[in-house]
Amino acid sequence: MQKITRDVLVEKAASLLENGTVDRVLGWKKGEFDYDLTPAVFTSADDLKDLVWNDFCGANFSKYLIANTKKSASKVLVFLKPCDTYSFNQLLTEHRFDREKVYAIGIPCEGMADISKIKAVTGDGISSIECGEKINVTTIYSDDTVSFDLSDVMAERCVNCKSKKHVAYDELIGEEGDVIESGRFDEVERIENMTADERYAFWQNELSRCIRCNACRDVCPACTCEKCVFDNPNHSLENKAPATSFEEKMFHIIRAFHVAGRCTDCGECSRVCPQNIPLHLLNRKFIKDMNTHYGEYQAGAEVGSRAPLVNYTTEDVEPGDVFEGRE
Amino acid sequence: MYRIAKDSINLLFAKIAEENALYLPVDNEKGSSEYKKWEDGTVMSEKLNTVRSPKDFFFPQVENLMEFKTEGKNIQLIDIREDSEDFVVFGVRACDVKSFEVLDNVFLNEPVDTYYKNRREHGVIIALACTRPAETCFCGTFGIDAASPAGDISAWMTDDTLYLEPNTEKGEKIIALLGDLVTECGAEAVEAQQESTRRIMKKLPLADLTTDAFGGDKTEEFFNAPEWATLSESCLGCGTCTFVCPTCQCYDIKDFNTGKGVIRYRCWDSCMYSEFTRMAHGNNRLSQLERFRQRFMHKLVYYPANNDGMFSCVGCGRCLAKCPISMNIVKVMKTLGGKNNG
Amino acid sequence: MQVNEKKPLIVAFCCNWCSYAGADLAGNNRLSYPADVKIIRVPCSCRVNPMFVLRAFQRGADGVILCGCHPGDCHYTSGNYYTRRRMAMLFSMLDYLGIEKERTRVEWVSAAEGAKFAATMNDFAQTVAALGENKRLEDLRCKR
Amino acid sequence: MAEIRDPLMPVIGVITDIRIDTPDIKTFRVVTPDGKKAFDHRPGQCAMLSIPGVGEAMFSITSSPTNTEYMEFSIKKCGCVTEWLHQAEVGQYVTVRGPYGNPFPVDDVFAGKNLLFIAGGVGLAPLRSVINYCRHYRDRYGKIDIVYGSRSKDDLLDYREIIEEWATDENVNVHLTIDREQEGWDGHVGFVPNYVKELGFDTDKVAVLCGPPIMIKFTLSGLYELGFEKTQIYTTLELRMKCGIGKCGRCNVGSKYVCKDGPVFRFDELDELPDEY
Repeated sequence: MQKITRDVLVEKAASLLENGTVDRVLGWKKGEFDYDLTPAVFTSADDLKDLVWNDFCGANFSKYLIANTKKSASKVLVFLKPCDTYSFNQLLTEHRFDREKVYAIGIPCEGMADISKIKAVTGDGISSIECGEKINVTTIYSDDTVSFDLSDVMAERCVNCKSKKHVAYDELIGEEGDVIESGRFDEVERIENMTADERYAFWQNELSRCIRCNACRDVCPACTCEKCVFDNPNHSLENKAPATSFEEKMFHIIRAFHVAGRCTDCGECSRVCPQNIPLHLLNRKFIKDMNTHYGEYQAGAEVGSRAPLVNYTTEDVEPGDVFEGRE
Repeated sequence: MYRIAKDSINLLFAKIAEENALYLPVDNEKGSSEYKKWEDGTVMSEKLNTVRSPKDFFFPQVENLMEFKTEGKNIQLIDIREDSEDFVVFGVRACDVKSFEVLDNVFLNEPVDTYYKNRREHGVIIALACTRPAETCFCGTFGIDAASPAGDISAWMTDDTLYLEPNTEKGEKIIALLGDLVTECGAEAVEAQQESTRRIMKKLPLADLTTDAFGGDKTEEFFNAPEWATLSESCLGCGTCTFVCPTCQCYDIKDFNTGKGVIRYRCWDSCMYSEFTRMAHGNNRLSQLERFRQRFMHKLVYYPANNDGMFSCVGCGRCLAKCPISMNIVKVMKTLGGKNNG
Repeated sequence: MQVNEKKPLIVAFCCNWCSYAGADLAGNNRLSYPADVKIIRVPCSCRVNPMFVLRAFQRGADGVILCGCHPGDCHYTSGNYYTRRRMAMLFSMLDYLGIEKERTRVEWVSAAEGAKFAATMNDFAQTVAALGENKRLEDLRCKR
Repeated sequence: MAEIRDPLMPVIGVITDIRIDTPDIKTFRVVTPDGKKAFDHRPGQCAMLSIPGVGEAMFSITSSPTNTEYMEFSIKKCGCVTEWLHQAEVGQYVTVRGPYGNPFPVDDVFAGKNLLFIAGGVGLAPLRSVINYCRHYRDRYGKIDIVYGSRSKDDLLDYREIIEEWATDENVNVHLTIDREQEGWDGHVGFVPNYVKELGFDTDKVAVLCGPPIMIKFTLSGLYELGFEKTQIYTTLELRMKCGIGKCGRCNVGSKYVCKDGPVFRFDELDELPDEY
């Protein structure tokens, strides 16, 4: 369960709205069911009745700050989970919004639940979900309540959480955590250790499901180009559909490359993918490679850091040598 | 009505596959299902529905229309249309069957889209009744009975038996093809299942949602509604809803230069995309609010205006399950139309 | 187009200042390298966007090689250092996706190294020929 | 299969003449390779022109339907396809499909009426086919007034035709104007909307408007001042189009598809559409 309660956030937001510090609050708004929360802007204490903080608050608000700081006359209140703070810093590094127009509150996060993992056990037809000590789920098909520990149904990206530490905030609610040894590269290594044929088959299978909805790109806090190269009709690369298996691959390779060194590994891309393609494994591959060859680097750990791909040393590894020790 | 024992269903599939390409929902390792071509050993999914709708069968995401060869100033046009294979789609749910009707109204209206028509003529739909609808289901809102799907053949699966009821000539043909595999029977078991499903449908969280507030004459009422601003506020502008939607039919026509010629193809497009309406001279829908509004106004107002009140939504619930920010037509209907009354 | 006994098609991106001049020198010295190496001159090896490499494969290349000035000798001071990082990452990613790592290469060739240019191309062409046709990054539409 | 023509399937056309009208507008004459007109059309209808590999775009057919030999398109250079066309030469093949959209109601509503055509810049292109149609069937219509304005005298489309043919016609009055004073121009100077008000037309007419949105907006209010009703005024719209047959969804405004239900609209019809065009 989450260590702080919704009421703490609402109280905080209400008082900041009340005293005029902020005029917009970014928060998760309750949906039709208990798990489909929508990122929303709250502008009054009355609105805040719909603000939710539970085990389904996955959405990262950092990217919304770009638009919202422009709309705000004073400041925007944003609640940031530890992983969100990295995106926040990265966007600041890229001068994407005005820090002065943000009031950032760091909130601890115990990881978020993945509804599909719950449904894999309970089946469809969920009628209620209560997030407390346990996650209690009822369905229209049974009178029994099924209880889960958060850890049993945790989203994949949270299982490999890299940090419980907030790297940016104006105010912190709850206790500060630490950067943790997450084993987040284990899966990357597993794929690396496959044979080339297996790797090809693996990715072919995954990427062939892509429907080119662009959700991964549009949710990504690193993808903030005003005009994406894949949307530019004057660019011969504009493609709206994965017409061939080549285009599936090209889109995802190039997207991962464009955010390489800037991706904070927040995992939003995989969370939103309607086809459950593990897109974070592409980003993590770049992160792992850059860590190995150019030294440990965590995008967004601090504002203003220089990403590996816009940097060099005269002693860098030769492109032909990155495969060393591999089949 | 005809019946076949459930454990003989593979014989039925094999028989159909003798003369048709047979497609049916199959589980993938990600825990969801997708339509795949049946071959010996393929196991049908038990999932409620596929992530991708079956609209692909008639209106595929990418479809080559024609080819051009150019030489100097000359252009040669090559018609690459071919007769579609005969195919059968098994296990289409009632909502998706209805979606074909929505698409028909677009593509089969004059001037007829021959690419679509060709596939439609060669495709046979075997619809499967639902027994365990999900919380995201609201087909009832659009007058669809999940327990009694349309299609060329309606099918019901009970614990041990598959029941088939042909509705069209195409359906009869399939039944004839099945021959001795199926036996005629009464409808008691089906009726019992239908009753149970309908009871469940009433218990669904969205069972009370109605379309009363919407229709072809509501442009003025809703177009300038202030609610669009809050509803569209966090929309990412991605195309997930459009692409998983069984009724969304917007498309783009593009040219691909292969180096040896030009392929003109069409692919799905989304009104949610920023350059959807962009012209050399400007763009008439510049903000996400306008694009978001267009999608829902089209489904709830414009489409009904052109199609005798039929809505361009079938309540399949895919957008509810897949939208990255969980914004969807149900939230739009409830916000604009009042809490219960969509 | 002849499909049978297809020779590998190789795209070589050569920087204007060193490697293109190196290719020139190879020609002047009558050093032979396969005719199926198609040279694309770029102002600097760092002009090569990862998309160039992918597009070359899409359009039918079986191997893509980048040639630039030796590290330290870049006409623009540091361009090839960036290339080195970018291509290292890109090639590693292609390998991760199961695309044969031998199909991509970076080689530093100076204007004086005509012999090295020819040798590199011969060796690369041989390596790629051994792999056969590029199947894993092909676009079927371009192959008909 | 092959015997039914798909509406998306174009026919091949060839450019037989290119007239340079203004610095950024050229008029292209298109016929089929065997020298025939590709298809018949009605005044105000459009066609899709394309260069494979470059793109396809919708243009109004500027030649009159009474011209049975060829079609003409006046095209302003402003995007990919148009730029490509502008550098094309005579003999270039293109593809063309159509005709699309509803024409102006020349045979019923317009019949027997006095007509007022108001155009700005390249906005004359779609009106040219109607004007020439009405000139051809001169006896079916009353008096024709044409108000046409442009940035400068060099930007006046079809200038030669206007001066030599239209202006010399009996019962046709041509009123030209340019935005700014210019050497060698002794005609009217000023924006179209003001000129229309100055000319002060009687309301016994049907008015047809086409031009940039800002011109339309002010000319409309000028016409209202003169006592015109919305039901007397027609215009033709332009939106992004791909299919031309009301299916691809791009030009959808309200329940209308501009390519199929338009591009010709009467202003009272436009009022019923959401303000998104």
